[in-house]
Amino acid sequence: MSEALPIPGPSPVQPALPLPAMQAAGLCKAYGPITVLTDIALDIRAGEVHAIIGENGAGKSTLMKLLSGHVLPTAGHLAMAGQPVEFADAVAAEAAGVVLVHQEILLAGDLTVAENLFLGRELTRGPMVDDRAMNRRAAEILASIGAHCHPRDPVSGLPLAQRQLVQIARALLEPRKVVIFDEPTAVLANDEVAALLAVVRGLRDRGAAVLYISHRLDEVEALADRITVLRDGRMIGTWPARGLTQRDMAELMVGRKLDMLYPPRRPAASGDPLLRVQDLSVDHGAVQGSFAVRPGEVLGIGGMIGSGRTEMFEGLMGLRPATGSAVLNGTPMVHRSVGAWQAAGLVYLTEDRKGKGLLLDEPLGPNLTLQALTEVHPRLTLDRKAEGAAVAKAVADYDIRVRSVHLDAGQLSGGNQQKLLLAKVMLTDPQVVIIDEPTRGIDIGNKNQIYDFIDALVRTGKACIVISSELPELVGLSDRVLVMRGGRIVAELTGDQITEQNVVYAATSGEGHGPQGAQP
Amino acid sequence: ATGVLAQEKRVIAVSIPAATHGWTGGVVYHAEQAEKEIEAAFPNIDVIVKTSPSATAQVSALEDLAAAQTLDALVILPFTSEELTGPVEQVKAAGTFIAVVDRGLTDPAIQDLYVAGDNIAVGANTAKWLAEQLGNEGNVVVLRGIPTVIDDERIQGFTEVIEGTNIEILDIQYANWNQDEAFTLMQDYLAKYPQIDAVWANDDDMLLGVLEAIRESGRTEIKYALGGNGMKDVIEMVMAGDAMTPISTPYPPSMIKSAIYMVAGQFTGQAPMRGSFKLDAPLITPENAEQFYFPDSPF
Amino acid sequence: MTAAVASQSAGPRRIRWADMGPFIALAVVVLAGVMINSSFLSGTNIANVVTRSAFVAIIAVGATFVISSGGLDLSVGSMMAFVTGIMILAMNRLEPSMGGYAIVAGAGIGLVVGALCGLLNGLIVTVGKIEPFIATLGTMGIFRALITWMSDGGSIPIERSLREPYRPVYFGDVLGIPVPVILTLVVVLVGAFVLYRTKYGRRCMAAGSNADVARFSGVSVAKVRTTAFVIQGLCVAIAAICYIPRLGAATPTTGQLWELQVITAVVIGGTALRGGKARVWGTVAGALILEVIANLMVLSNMVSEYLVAAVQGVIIILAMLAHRFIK
Amino acid sequence: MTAAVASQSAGPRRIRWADMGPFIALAVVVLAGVMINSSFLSGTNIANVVTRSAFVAIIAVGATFVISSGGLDLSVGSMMAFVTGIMILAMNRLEPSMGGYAIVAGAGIGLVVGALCGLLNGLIVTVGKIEPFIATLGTMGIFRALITWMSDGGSIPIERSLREPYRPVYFGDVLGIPVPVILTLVVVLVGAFVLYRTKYGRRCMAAGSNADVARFSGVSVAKVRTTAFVIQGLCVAIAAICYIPRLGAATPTTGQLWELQVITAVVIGGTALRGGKARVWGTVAGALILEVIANLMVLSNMVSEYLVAAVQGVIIILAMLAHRFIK
Ligand SMILES: Nc1ncnc2c1ncn2[C@@H]1O[C@H](COP(=O)(O)OP(=O)(O)OP(=O)(O)O)[C@@H](O)[C@H]1O
Ligand SMILES: Nc1ncnc2c1ncn2[C@@H]1O[C@H](COP(=O)(O)OP(=O)(O)OP(=O)(O)O)[C@@H](O)[C@H]1O
Ligand SMILES: [Mg+2]
Ligand SMILES: [Mg+2]
Repeated sequence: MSEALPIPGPSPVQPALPLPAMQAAGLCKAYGPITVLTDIALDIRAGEVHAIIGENGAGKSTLMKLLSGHVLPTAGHLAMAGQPVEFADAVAAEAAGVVLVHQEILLAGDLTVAENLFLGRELTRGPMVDDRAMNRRAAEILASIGAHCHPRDPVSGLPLAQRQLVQIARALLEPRKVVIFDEPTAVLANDEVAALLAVVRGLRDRGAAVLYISHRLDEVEALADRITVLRDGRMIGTWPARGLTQRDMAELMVGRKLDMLYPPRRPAASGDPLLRVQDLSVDHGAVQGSFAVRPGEVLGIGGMIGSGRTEMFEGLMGLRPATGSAVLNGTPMVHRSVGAWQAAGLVYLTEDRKGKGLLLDEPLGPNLTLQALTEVHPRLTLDRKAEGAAVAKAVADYDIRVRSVHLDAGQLSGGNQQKLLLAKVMLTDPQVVIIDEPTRGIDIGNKNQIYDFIDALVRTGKACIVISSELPELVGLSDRVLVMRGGRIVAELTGDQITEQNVVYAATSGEGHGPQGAQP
Repeated sequence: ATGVLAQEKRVIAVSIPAATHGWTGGVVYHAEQAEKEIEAAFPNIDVIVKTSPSATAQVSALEDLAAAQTLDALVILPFTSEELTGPVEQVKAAGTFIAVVDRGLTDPAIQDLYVAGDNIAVGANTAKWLAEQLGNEGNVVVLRGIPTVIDDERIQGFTEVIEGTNIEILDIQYANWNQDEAFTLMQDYLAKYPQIDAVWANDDDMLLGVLEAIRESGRTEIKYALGGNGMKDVIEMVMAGDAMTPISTPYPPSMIKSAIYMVAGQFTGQAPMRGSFKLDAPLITPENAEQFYFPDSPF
Repeated sequence: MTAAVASQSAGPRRIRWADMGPFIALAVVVLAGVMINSSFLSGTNIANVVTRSAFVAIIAVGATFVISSGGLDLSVGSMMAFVTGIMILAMNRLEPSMGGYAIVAGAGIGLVVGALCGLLNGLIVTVGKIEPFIATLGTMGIFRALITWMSDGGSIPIERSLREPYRPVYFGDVLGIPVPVILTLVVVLVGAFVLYRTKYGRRCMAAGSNADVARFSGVSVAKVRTTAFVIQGLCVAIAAICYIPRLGAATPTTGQLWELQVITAVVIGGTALRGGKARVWGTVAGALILEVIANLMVLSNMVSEYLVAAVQGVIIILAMLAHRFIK
Repeated sequence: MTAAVASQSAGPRRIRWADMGPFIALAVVVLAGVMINSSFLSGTNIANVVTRSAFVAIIAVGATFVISSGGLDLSVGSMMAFVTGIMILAMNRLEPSMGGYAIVAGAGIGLVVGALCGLLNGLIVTVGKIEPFIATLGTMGIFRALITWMSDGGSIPIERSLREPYRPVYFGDVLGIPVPVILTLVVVLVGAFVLYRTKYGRRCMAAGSNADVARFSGVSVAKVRTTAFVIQGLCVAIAAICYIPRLGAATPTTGQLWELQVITAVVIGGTALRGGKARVWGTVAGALILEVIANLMVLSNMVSEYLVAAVQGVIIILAMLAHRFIK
């Protein structure tokens, strides 16, 4: 890793004059023999957005957990406003004014939104909890960050994005000195992202110190005052943001030059559709969705959060009550279950990797092969060797960064979990893949790889449906885009019509370009 | 009410413990037999048999029976004396004829008819016979049932007699009137004590488990293994002159049937039978075993 | 923006049909009762059934706390016997010096002992970090053994002189409402208040729903759960207080298998065994359902006495299935 | 790239100390036994204890499946009694025509009935979507009532002529190893094989660990759980097969409270009640621990007979605490 950095200009900056809001020196973290972070020094200033970037598994989340008391360091010191501090737990850190918005969602599903927001600091009137006041406060704060859920909604029924917003609202309920966001926008779509960025700027302007982790480098460019780069658990350096382009950041993270992000355009797909879906309606989700996808095609699905995309495809898979018909490869699918679809050559990759994708307390092997058990283990007994080989291949193919293959899936970094999930679904060798948010939480270097992967897949005559809230991804990857709004497919974009503007326009106003109706 | 006389229907309620082990199973069997026979013979008598798994449930059952109809008579085998005294008194207050079986209530004035078993005698008679056979010397182990009054009284009767001899009671443990637990417990007794002269199991259900454990161990020094209650299988052994189990003590579950018949008598024209009838607990020996043998009873 | 409009209009608390399940099931069982036996609806019978269900209902309110906070208590039946035993011993001992007041003093002692028993359970579960199922199975054995030992395998009756003054606590009524029913109502109201209207209740749900989240939010999960066990102990003691005048004695079989009835009542009532949800009123409906079923078993003559337990099992399963279909 | 290298070199599976907990606890209990009473270590006593634990161990292997797949079965004790009753009735009926082969035929019938009972439980839980605790509490009542009814509250003894040929299944031995112990070993080996070495075992863990993940991965959670209940039923039938020759009868008390012993054995063995993890060998250690403790209670002279249950409760809690400290 000692090759010269490709950036000539700025060198690491010196600490500034006023006392930093928070300071870390010599922070190290190891889990048993596995060293995750080595010798991190950081100063976090009030009134500044400090971005932390790095590849998947670089140690960003771990560093944030150290700063906010969720995890105790094996060595090193923390100081706030020059005074040394030691946080026994997250509660102590919050009391000191440091709060972390987790990468993974941590809410009590049985409680309502407002109950979650005020958990541990309920407002009371006499001996009673003051639900009316809490609901009012909650509604205010939710509105201020652009969340559309109701304070009395039970959290378990909310879509992932809304849950993330609730979590953010929770952190902002009280004034804080240091607010840490760990990939807050990974599950958000464009307009929510914009609202969130405004919130972050507001926090900064009111004098808070903000730490911000994201793999969306455009956000980092738009927000950050300073940028710290981590690689393999070490600090590469801290730079003022002004001098860095997105390309510079990416190269600092990865330590090498990056090639073009999106694969070249493919020739227009022809031939009979591989999958044809007719009048698919799903409870609380889609209304009469009809679409088809051809061999060699990437079909993008766009829409705002809550537009029912996830619901529609979960309904298609038989994971939710749904009506409608589907034909795969010329065979009508009467009984729709994940198993039946998989046998017929179609798989779905969930957007909720923690809740529905991975067994967090199982190691890589069982997770990887769970969906393709019969493929990997054709005989009666488990074939450990084949499983080991599959793990090794997945680790190589998808560049899963694990310091030991015996770790449980829950101990992988967020991005590496996503890669594992992708590898798991691909192991079944499907004809048609539906991927809900394919690169959620994946670093810029690896996104590339995943796009190439999808490209290579469809070039062999298979098909891929990509649901994505990341517009550039949707535009760069798709041969055709369907846009959903309020549970309906409201527009179909092809060829030159596929632009970010058109997708946003269709998703919000419903006046899509191109022919009305979604029939190809 | 087809062609029957305009005569009033008489209701006899029977409240007994649920069939949780051999003896109570026998009680339920005999109660249901009595119900069938009496109802067939006397169309104007309605016998209602209700079982209860606990004292609380039995009190509830009494309330329910009394609330649902006018009871002309109640035949009850109470779970415990203290707990059922009050509730039975309330039933009596409505003018119901009360017959109590086995365990007496704490206030005997409530009982119009009392068919008493004598649990103390069960223990005492067995102990006397055993002491005699052992010549007042030796080591005995005892298995007791479920912690209830019956069990307590039997153990009391037994130990009081044994205390007057040189026999040593090596151990007393609960086996919950359960064959299986008795088998296990006996195995452990055998492992623990190298010299056992006799075993008393307080109930024939448990005795069967004990005998199996002894047979399996191959131990020969045990002279007697005794039970109680007069279970069918054990009486067969007595009749056959079994060396290890030459006696049993009757504690016939059929006492419930007798009581029901005695109560039913007053509704068939006879004068009501009142007073106390104490069932003795004479030893069942090969000579008299025939009288205690009911091949059709499940117990 | 459509989404926003839709969710905004969701407005105030919706009526949840699913929550009505236990009450509908209760109505169905009662209806069945009416059809089976006309005397089911007689005033005395209804009063008896409702009064009787007080014990299980009161204990089950405590169990609602324990279960919703993520615990489970199998020891309540034995604890009930143990507390009853201690109370009777205390009352008998105090009677010569205090007369009728011995009852009040004994009840006070019972509450303290109940709370301590609950505390013991709570500490084993939270400090000892032992699966509640096993921990309370252990204490179930302990309490049961203690009452057996205290009674020498027999029974502990209350003094005769205390019976009369104590009687009204079970058999009395206020304005026609039986005292145990009033007691149950008070316990349920207090329970519902604590669960739904206080900070502690909130934290109970949070601890049961997701202990990690509760911990991050500064909720001491151990404290919350321990308190729930103490509340359970208090409820057991309250049930014991109104149980004594009914049967007048404690025996080694007192309260046997009540734990199963209590848990069944709670679950039939709609509280999930995995924690995070509490339905106190449902719990009461659950207790009533169980008691009505038992009552019907006595009132009807259709089933062999040997099969009563089977029919009860079938009815409970059917009642739960009815739930599902309503949902 | 360092990461990739490191992962390759991490080497084989680690020895997990935590997993040794049950075996250490067993060793401690055995050691205590040796100190308490010298006859504890006698060949007969050890053989008795180990042989006796076979029933609970075999049933508990089935329970390991059910619990690890996210279920719970409270009906095993009653099911055992019911299956025993059916088998004896079948054997007695077949004996006149088949002679000794009636035993084999009866055993076959027992296995089928056991599997069907398990299937019933499984369907109520998965298709009826009823909390396993309640569903199996219901079937527990049903099975218990059925055996009581079949036996008229008395007992169902096996024909005398079948006793002798059947005896060796409990009392016999092969090369000095009692037959029930061999049977247990076979069941455990097969259980461990299925749980750890087959696809079904993987699906079981997935269903217990996170049912949603399993569903999204194409695992039919309902099918997996139902199968686990059927396996439990088969294990109960196997236990019944080697139980009959021991006492030669089925009674309404057969298998009473075994469900609690079985669950305790599973949990002491290290399987979590919330599902997702299975420790078959630990389960066997758990069953042995329970049986040794019961044995020690009789062998030692230290505790009053009334307090045996209390001491057992305390020891179980202590054993679980020991676990914690080892971890
Ligand atoms: N409990 C644990 N035991 C062992 N290793 C762990 C544990 N938790 C995290 N790790 C390892 O620490 C490393 C850093 O993880 P971290 O979550 O901090 O990465 P990250 O930079 O946030 O990545 P991403 O962008 O994918 O979220 C990973 O390799 C991960 O496997
Ligand atoms: N159980 C439910 N009950 C009622 N409404 C629901 C339920 N589940 C989801 N919804 C609603 O369905 C709509 C679509 O949900 P969702 O946000 O997952 O769609 P999406 O387009 O896939 O968005 P995302 O970008 O998060 O994937 C939302 O309005 C959501 O509130
Ligand atoms: Mg991370
Ligand atoms: Mg979605």
